Amino acid sequence: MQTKKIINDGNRAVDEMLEGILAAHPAHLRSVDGSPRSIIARDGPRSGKVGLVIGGGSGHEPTFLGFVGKGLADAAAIGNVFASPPPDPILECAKAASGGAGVLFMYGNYAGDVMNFDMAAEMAAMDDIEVRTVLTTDDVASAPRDQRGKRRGVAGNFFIFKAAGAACDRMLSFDEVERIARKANDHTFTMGVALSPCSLPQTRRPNFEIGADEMEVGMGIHGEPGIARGALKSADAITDEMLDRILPEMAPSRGDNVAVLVNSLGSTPLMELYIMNRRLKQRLDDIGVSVHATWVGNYCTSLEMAGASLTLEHLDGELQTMLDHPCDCAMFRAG
Amino acid sequence: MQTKKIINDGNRAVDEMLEGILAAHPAHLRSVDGSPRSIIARDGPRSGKVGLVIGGGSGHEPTFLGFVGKGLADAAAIGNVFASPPPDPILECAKAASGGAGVLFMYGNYAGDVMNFDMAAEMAAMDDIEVRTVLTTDDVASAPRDQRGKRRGVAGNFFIFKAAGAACDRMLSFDEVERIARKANDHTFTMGVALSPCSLPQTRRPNFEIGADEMEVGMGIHGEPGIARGALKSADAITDEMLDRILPEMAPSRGDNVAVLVNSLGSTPLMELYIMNRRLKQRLDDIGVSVHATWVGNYCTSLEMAGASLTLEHLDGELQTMLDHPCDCAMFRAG
Amino acid sequence: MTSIGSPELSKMFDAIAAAIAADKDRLCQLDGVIGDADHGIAMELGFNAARDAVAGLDLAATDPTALLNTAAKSFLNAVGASSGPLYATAFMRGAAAVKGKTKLGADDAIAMFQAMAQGIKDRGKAELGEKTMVDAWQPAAEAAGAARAAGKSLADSLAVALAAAEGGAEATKDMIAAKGRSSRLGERSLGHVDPGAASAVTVIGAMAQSLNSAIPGKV
Amino acid sequence: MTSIGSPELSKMFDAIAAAIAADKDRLCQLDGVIGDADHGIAMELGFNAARDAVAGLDLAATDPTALLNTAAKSFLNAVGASSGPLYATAFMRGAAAVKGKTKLGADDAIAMFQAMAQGIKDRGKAELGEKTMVDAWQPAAEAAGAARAAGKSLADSLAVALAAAEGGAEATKDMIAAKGRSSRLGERSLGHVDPGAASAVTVIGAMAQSLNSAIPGKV
Ligand SMILES: Nc1ncnc2c1ncn2[C@@H]1O[C@H](COP(=O)(O)OP(=O)(O)O)[C@@H](O)[C@H]1O
Ligand SMILES: Nc1ncnc2c1ncn2[C@@H]1O[C@H](COP(=O)(O)OP(=O)(O)O)[C@@H](O)[C@H]1O
Ligand SMILES: [Mg+2]
Ligand SMILES: [Mg+2]
Ligand SMILES: [Mg+2]
Ligand SMILES: [Mg+2]
Repeated sequence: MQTKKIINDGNRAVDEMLEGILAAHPAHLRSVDGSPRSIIARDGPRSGKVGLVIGGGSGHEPTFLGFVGKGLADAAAIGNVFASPPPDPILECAKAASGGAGVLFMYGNYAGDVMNFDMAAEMAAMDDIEVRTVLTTDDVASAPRDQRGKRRGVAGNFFIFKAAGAACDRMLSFDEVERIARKANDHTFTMGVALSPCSLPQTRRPNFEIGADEMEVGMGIHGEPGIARGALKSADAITDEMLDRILPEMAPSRGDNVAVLVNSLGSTPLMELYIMNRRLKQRLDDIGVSVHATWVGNYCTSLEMAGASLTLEHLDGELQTMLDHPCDCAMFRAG
Repeated sequence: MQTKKIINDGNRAVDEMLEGILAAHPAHLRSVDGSPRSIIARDGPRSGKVGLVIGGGSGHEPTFLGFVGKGLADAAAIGNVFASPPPDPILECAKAASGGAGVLFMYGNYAGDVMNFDMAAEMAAMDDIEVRTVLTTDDVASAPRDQRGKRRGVAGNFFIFKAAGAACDRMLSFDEVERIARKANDHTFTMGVALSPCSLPQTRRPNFEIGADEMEVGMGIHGEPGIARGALKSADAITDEMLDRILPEMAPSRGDNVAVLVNSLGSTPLMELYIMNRRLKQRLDDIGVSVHATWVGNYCTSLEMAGASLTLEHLDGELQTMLDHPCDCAMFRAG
Repeated sequence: MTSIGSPELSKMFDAIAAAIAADKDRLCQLDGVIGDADHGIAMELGFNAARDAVAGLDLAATDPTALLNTAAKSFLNAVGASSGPLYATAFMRGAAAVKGKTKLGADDAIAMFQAMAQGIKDRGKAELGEKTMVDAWQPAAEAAGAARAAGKSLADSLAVALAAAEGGAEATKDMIAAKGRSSRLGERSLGHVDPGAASAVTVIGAMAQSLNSAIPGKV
Repeated sequence: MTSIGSPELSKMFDAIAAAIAADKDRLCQLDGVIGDADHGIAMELGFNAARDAVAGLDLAATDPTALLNTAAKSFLNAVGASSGPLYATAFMRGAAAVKGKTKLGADDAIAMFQAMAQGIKDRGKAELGEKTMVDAWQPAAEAAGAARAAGKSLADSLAVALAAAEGGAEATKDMIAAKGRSSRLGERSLGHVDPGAASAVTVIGAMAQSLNSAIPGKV
């Protein structure tokens, strides 16, 4: 029995999606001529500005495409569902994003992405484009604290890309952009739970099995198993479980500011996300931490997976400035 | 077996959601003192401006709350899941939204909403607030063309509320606001399909049954059956089926402008919506109709229902001006 | 006990709330077929709120009219939806029908019952045959009135009312909905009982049983 | 036929693509347990693309190196993911290992095979025991080299390579993943075969069969 999807040919789903995206957002996005999987901001790249190229597998929309635009990323390279793009479209993004001041590659820390982006970086170097890379590693559930560098990049991408994109837009130097991108990553912590699987357009089969009363704690955004399978709990208990991992690591002091992202993995509705946000706010109030800004919704999804993640970005003055810096993307606007 | 949800007590879900919403969006929204189900824009109501009050059952988020803000609705009255709010919170919204120039009630055409809003309107009249009502009736699948007034209001709410909100924000007279609201409704056409049910937080049971390879054509946004049950088709065939109902009624001429909303009923991901938008754009290109603006995403949902709707607003100069008028809501910004 | 005062009405609300709670799942299921699957929830919320509000009153100092108005208001505020205005109007009309009385006799109870049905009809602007709760309430009220006019006891009058409600609810199966959420289904509403008519039978049954024990026998 | 030219390599890609297509569902299922359920899709896409690109070449005018580079490039561009760079690098290294030749003998085929394994290892920076396709490819390459050095025919050398790959893939069950997507699972990756190691067995099996029919018997 196949899962239900509104698609045509599963193998064409990504390309047809991109056609639909370009048709919907002609003022914001276009593809590189001859490279339909390289999507660039109409008002992004410019001379003297560090270029920001993001990317990764499809199926996480609005990540990555939704974050291409003025003040955020200049270009996104788009892979198959849950698969890194190959080097060629990444290279095309790098060329399109390059303003002569260097190009920063940012993407989630996955083996496939690292191999493909690194190959693209080598190719870009041959074209005299200096590329540096900052991997996002915000998923606290994916490796112990002392192995932060091994962690996956998940919904926190949003805050981390935003900080880097703002730094680029403010015409900061390559060193400064890189420093701010790394700092944003270090200050950003995510944890998620999944309640039900998604299915790939090509297979249309649930990509993992989970009991009718179970949840997967620490689930990755590609349906990779997390750290534990357990009984489904209440919204408050789930939120607490996430915060009890995030807060000790983040270690905010009374009076500190954070930014919050309550993210749906796909089919979990706003009602549930806001119920989680209620608990989150109670917990932060309890420890005297202020919420500078909150985003709630579908920001980094796994197709139609049910589940949610919480992300906190621990702000300082600089990160707050970057967060508040305006951006104008096809699927996201701020500032 | 219960459906999976991230909630606490099902009976408290709406109130806890509202707490989470107010916690997330303190700069945009607040509730009326003593009436937690009456949510008003911090920067909305003002003297001499026609007040716009919208509302309806919960479970459709970001409808209705997400459309409260400067340039759109002044207040929203919030009911239980899939249930009209009672008159009291509607009345409180009317009072809060009133700037002395009249208050317009706008909501989807459902028996329950009509009874409750009408009772509230009578009560408001006793408080010397002049109330008029414009029902949204954009769901082409819910009644024949010659009985437009019997149709349901669904995702097209978004365009219709937006037009009315812009008219209010531009300080037009009550007559003008009402005229524009009615015109926007007359010019807006929606049709949806559902692939799988949602479940209410209190029952946690699928609210209807549907075969593994079936779709419900013309499904309402509360899981009400539509016009036909059929085999699940391809994205292109589904899009065509919708357009083949909408376009003959809308009857656009070559060179006309439309606004497009491709809406997820809940768990249908952006990938599928954009694949539909691709086909939609092809069809409009074929008949020489231009797309002035496109929104794609979760705008009017039925909790976690799978499915999607297409809405077209047939623009003229005036409606286009209203659509382009800026608005700033907690969950939506434009212009 | 041969009359109905506020304590008896309070017990009536207990009885309705209990009956509806027991019926909740069936009502949601019926509503799932031709509506939005929440009718049992709305009815339970409403009658729980009514029961609790009434239980909070000083019954010695509250006359039936005030009690019924309290029930109406609390039902409405807990529910909204369609059932809210319909049942709130029913109880407000019932309240008006017994205005000034502290104790209701059999005739008063029948008058209250008929006013409730009329209230539902007025609020919903529904006619017989439109597949709504009116199809249970109106025949029930007519049957109760006719039986009482023919000299039947309260118990017997309410018994025929219940039977009429049952018949009316059953008859909704063969109707095409013309009011309410399911009116958009056209022919697809055929073959299914209207949830509001089904719950009306439950409400009327609980009312009958409760009022009969307040005014038992052949009065 | 006692040597392998471009036409034989083209047939080899047909054979791999067919074998992988038949294995796709199993590979997705294996990947679903400890990864993201797409490995069968990636492998099928990649080898279909490689097969089609190679089929589009003028084989008379294309030497094995050019053919393998074409396969590498088309695999990579169709796939990305982890498998893309890994198999693309494998074929590019294989291409480099047979540079300048138009016909490959048994020794060349073994050299190509070993270069492929080394390419995967270099690209993925994975060591034996980290629960990746290296755990199938490296033992296979070592076994093939040793067998050939010991004077075995191409067919026999590739047969021991396949057996070694099978053993290596089976052994991944008892490993905790240290590279790739499943490396975040820790102990939960135990007990499951690595999908990339499983597909390596399929690829190696198809290569062996296809090359054996190009250089059959005891050469
Ligand atoms: N206009 C009306 N007049 C009388 N009864 C109505 C009317 N509209 C709806 N109803 C009744 O209300 C019932 C549905 O109630 P409920 O499920 O609580 O509300 P909603 O339809 O708002 O979800 C229907 O089954 C029908 O009996
Ligand atoms: N660093 C690596 N070195 C060697 N093989 C690897 C490495 N990372 C992943 N793999 C292999 O890739 C396989 C997964 O491939 P695939 O599913 O196509 O890519 P992805 O993990 O990007 O979805 C794993 O089973 C493993 O064998
Ligand atoms: Mg993958
Ligand atoms: Mg309802
Ligand atoms: Mg209902
Ligand atoms: Mg995989």
